[in-house]
Amino acid sequence: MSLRVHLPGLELKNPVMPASGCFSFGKEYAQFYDLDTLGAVIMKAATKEPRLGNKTPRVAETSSGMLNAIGLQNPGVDKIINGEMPFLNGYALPKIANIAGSSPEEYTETAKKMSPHVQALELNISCPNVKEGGIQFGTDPHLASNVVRQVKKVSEVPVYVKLSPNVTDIREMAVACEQAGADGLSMINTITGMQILKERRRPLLHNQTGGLSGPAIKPVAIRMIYEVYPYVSIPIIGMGGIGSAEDVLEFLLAGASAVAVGTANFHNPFVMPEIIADLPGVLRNYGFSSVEEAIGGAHY
Amino acid sequence: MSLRVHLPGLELKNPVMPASGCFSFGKEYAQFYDLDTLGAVIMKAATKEPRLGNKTPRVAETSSGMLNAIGLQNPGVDKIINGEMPFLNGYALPKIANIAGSSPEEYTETAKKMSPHVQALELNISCPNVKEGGIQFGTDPHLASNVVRQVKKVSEVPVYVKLSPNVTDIREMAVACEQAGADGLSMINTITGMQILKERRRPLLHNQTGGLSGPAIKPVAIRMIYEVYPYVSIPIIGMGGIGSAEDVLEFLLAGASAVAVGTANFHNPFVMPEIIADLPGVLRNYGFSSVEEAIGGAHY
Amino acid sequence: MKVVNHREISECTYEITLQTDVFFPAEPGQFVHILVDPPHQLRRPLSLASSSGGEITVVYKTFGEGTRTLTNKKRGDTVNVLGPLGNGFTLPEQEKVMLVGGGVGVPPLLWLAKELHKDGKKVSAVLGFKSVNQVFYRREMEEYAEVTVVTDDGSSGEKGLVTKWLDPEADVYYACGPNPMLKALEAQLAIPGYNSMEERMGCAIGACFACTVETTDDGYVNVCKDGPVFPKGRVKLP
Amino acid sequence: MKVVNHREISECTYEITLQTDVFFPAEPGQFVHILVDPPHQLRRPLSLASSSGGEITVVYKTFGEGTRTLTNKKRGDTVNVLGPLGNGFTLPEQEKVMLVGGGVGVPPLLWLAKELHKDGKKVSAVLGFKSVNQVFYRREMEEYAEVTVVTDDGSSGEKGLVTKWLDPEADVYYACGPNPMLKALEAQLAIPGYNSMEERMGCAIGACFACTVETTDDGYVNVCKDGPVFPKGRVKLP
Ligand SMILES: Cc1cc2nc3c(=O)[nH]c(=O)nc-3n(C[C@H](O)[C@H](O)[C@H](O)COP(=O)(O)OP(=O)(O)OC[C@H]3O[C@@H](n4cnc5c(N)ncnc54)[C@H](O)[C@@H]3O)c2cc1C
Ligand SMILES: Cc1cc2nc3c(=O)[nH]c(=O)nc-3n(C[C@H](O)[C@H](O)[C@H](O)COP(=O)(O)OP(=O)(O)OC[C@H]3O[C@@H](n4cnc5c(N)ncnc54)[C@H](O)[C@@H]3O)c2cc1C
Ligand SMILES: Cc1cc2nc3c(=O)[nH]c(=O)nc-3n(C[C@H](O)[C@H](O)[C@H](O)COP(=O)(O)O)c2cc1C
Ligand SMILES: Cc1cc2nc3c(=O)[nH]c(=O)nc-3n(C[C@H](O)[C@H](O)[C@H](O)COP(=O)(O)O)c2cc1C
Ligand code: FES
Ligand code: FES
Repeated sequence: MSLRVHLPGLELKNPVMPASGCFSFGKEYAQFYDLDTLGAVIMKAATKEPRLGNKTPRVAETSSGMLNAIGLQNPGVDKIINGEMPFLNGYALPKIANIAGSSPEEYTETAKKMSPHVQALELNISCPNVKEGGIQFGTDPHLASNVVRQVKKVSEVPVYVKLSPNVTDIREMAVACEQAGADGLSMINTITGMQILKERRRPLLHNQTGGLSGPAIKPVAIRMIYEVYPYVSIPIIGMGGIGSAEDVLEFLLAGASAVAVGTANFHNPFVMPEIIADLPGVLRNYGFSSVEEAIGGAHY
Repeated sequence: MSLRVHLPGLELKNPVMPASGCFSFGKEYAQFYDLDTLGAVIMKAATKEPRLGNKTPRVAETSSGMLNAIGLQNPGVDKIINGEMPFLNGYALPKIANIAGSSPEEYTETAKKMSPHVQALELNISCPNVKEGGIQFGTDPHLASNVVRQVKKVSEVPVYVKLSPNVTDIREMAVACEQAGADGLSMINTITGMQILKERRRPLLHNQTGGLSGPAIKPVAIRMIYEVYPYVSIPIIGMGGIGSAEDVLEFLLAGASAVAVGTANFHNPFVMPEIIADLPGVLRNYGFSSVEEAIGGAHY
Repeated sequence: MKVVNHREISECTYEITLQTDVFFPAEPGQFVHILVDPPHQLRRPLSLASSSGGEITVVYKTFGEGTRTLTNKKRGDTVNVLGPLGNGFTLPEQEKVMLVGGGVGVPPLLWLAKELHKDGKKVSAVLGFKSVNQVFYRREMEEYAEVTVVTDDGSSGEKGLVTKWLDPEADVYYACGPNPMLKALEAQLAIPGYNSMEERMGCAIGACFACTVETTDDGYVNVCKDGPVFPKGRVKLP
Repeated sequence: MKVVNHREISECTYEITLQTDVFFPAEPGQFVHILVDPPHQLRRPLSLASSSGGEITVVYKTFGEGTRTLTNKKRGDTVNVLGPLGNGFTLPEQEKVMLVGGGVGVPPLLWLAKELHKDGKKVSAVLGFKSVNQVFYRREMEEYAEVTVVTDDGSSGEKGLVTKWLDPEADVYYACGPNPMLKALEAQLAIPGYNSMEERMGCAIGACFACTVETTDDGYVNVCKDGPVFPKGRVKLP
């Protein structure tokens, strides 16, 4: 049973990787298992300058999901390269850098510095939790095209664009990114949501709104990937509520070539190695003999 | 403890009503309790001509939610008025007709016939489950304005517009509807989602996509209502995942003046009378002395 | 309702008996809508295998996650049950009655067999299962009917599909099982019959239109309210 | 981990003892991250009230839905536990130690008291509760410390806030309770001290940055990994 997947810049021995922001830079989960079990790692968002992020509370729980408004807290691209990446460099697995910014220039500065150190970039144009630096690029096809084009100019590695589900027409966004030169798509980032603290009569999160993730959003992720798949020829990394090898297969069938797991790591820190171990059996049960065979399988 | 709410066309003794499509025309739930317990009833969508709806499977289950693609099955406005409404007319409670169509003319025809028989119309411009007749109006502010304006011309009763959450900017849609003359808003309809049947390698629902409802979408509903509330002066009927009196209070605080309960009825057919019975206690626990006092409470 | 008994009666097939706290006037062919633990939002429709003396029994197969969750219920736990729902089997005028059940389609027919036996009818039952590990209720059925067990692989009773081992003498039939079986029976048998159907449900009381099926003459009806039992020929089997 | 014991020890406050299936090297001040049943997605951080002989004990208050769900666990059921997590209390050089606990802040201090007592320290403990119905672990604490119980309404022990009944002799303190209490102590006491903090968590291992708190000198740190215990003055109490 082959779990291998070949994507631009990425030779994955299996299609499972942590979703950006849910795995920091790997050190913590390395206490639980050998990171080389994973197909790749997507690192926490990096910005040009350090960011403190939002005030707490930063997370809330919802039915089968959670809201987060971390707000891109990170030590800045330089410290990430010098302080955080040396640990990851001790592993053989491919590294993907998630980069964010408030302006195309910030994106390109960060991309320029980061790209020599990783196998691919994931352009985060979909963070709903910061005033500047993210979602405005992810909800307007023109702004998105522009930032993709500029980053492509400076990046030494393939560029995946992480799309926001908070749009009327996800297909339009995907096609705009492909035409601007994206090598792949990541889908989906979180859906903007809110919880109200009844005791205090105000939004629970300090940032008011947060991004909804977890099993609650899986049907939305599957729908969007299924919608986009026939319209693009670049591969899709799927995410949103994945917690089992059966979920992974559902994403592959919808059109994802690989997947990322976020919220489920908090539920069960061993979830990714467990999924990877279960995947061959699940594929076999449903009549597949490799991961690649299942990709887009629901479209034929 | 007063549960009363005064809305355009509707004198509600309490703010709880069934969401359209989850309660048919009331007969079935009348076996479980006296419908006059409810604040009002929102009827199943009516269209000008009878509609058969989609093929089955029409529903699927998701984590803390469900997908439906009923597809507006209904016997048409005439049969509804003559065949279904006489039963409801035996009750004193206010009636709201949910109307849908494939063209502004279909909406106005249905509205014209329906409005003399009800206290308010709910314009369904957000059904994601039919090829024509719904969501295209709900995702484009110009189309929405136009249909609202035309229906307002013919309706004898106030018109509430039911918004789709499948948009980039819900505020823009809400404001467009208000400017076109809407007397109120209903938020939210379902979020488009999909489930894939791994055994068959294709979408489970015959319609492929369906609308996601239930507790899974509550944070999205709360966020959208909270976003819209400061920008409109017309009242909002809130819905999306409500299953308890605590949920109702959360919607009121976000900015809803009344609420509708959909999916939770399938979970527990007695849910609405239970919520209504619990509501005074919950309001009291959080320091409120009436429903009206709580409306928009999270904004101050 | 309180769990009185819960046991695996064949591979992945469980029999659960619940104490009805209230008057529960049910008849064979009706079903209940059972709540499973969160995050499951929808109930699960399951046919009644019996209802008497303040107890109901349901037999279910662990098909997906909801039914798997249900297996965790232990004696003394409570299960939230909505029902009885739907129509029951219309009892026959005819004398020679054949019951055809596939897998978990058998339990409601066992209850029906008991009623028919009481009425003095001559009952035959053709019960189809995948293989010997899945067979259940054979002995129970033999108390009321002439039983033929059929397995796909012949590991118990006859080999093949139930449609190969029907009772040529019968003058009416009652079938409960997968749609392809119901369809094959309709095509093959000239006698009148009744089908008990399955469809995914929301409300199970006729209010949401999740479970529609097309009739041959009168548009759509709901399996939950107008069925689950339909006279042969009334609906287009999907 | 298997539930060995589970009981209500005061109003809405439960003590649960679990059998650790594996080696579980913990110290006072550390916490565990406990999984509650679906639809709850996040675990619940709860301080260890003790860990010894292959068993751990946690005391929790039913605050919201997750902890209410936890109360359903019966002896013999299993609970999924992640831990031990975070740092523990740094043991003092000083001789006269004061423990200040509010409500469910008391349990980790009981364990700490035991260790301090073993080390021959002179321990005083000021334990604050809402009212007499909420008091717990008074007797247990008296084995290791000079105890002052304080209730908001004076229905047990002294009346008022813990800050009114502090031990003037102490030369170091350890506090665990709501942030306003920690803040008041910092303002009032000139002696060094340690605060055990609470913040909403995602991963509880330092990977998600949900639980950040601002230090007075060095940007943000994570309560889960760099805490939950911080020396007085290290972080800006929210
Ligand atoms: C009137 C009626 C009577 C039934 N009686 C029995 C019985 O006595 N014993 C038995 O084992 N099964 C019976 N079934 C089928 C049973 O309802 C399904 O096997 C069960 O709902 C599957 O739930 P799950 O959690 O295992 O599967 P999941 O795949 O997790 O279920 C997901 C959703 O799909 C629905 N669903 C999946 N398969 C079916 C199906 N075949 N029919 C209806 N809904 C389905 C579920 O109810 C749920 O809403 C009956 C169905 C109907 C409609
Ligand atoms: C390090 C640490 C140790 C703790 N030790 C204890 C203890 O020993 N006993 C005890 O009763 N409580 C303790 N708490 C607080 C306890 O975690 C919360 O009361 C509990 O998580 C609330 O969950 P819930 O399901 O009742 O509330 P819900 O409102 O349903 O919880 C929703 C979400 O908010 C989080 N949350 C709510 N309140 C808090 C809080 N005060 N702190 C952290 N997260 C919160 C929950 O974990 C969950 O993610 C501790 C908290 C921390 C951070
Ligand atoms: C705590 C948290 C932090 C996140 N941070 C980032 C981030 O820095 N960059 C990013 O692109 N996505 C971020 N995300 C989104 C996830 O990468 C992922 O797209 C989303 O959570 C859906 O997947 P899931 O349901 O498996 O969590 C974050 C999500 C969570 C829950
Ligand atoms: C089975 C089903 C049928 C529905 N039919 C309609 C409809 O006919 N018209 C409409 O405006 N909304 C319809 N809806 C949407 C609901 O009215 C409601 O907006 C949505 O389900 C969110 O509320 P909930 O989470 O409480 O179900 C339907 C929802 C469901 C689940
Ligand atoms: S399940 Fe709702 S109408 Fe049948
Ligand atoms: S909870 Fe994730 S960093 Fe502390």
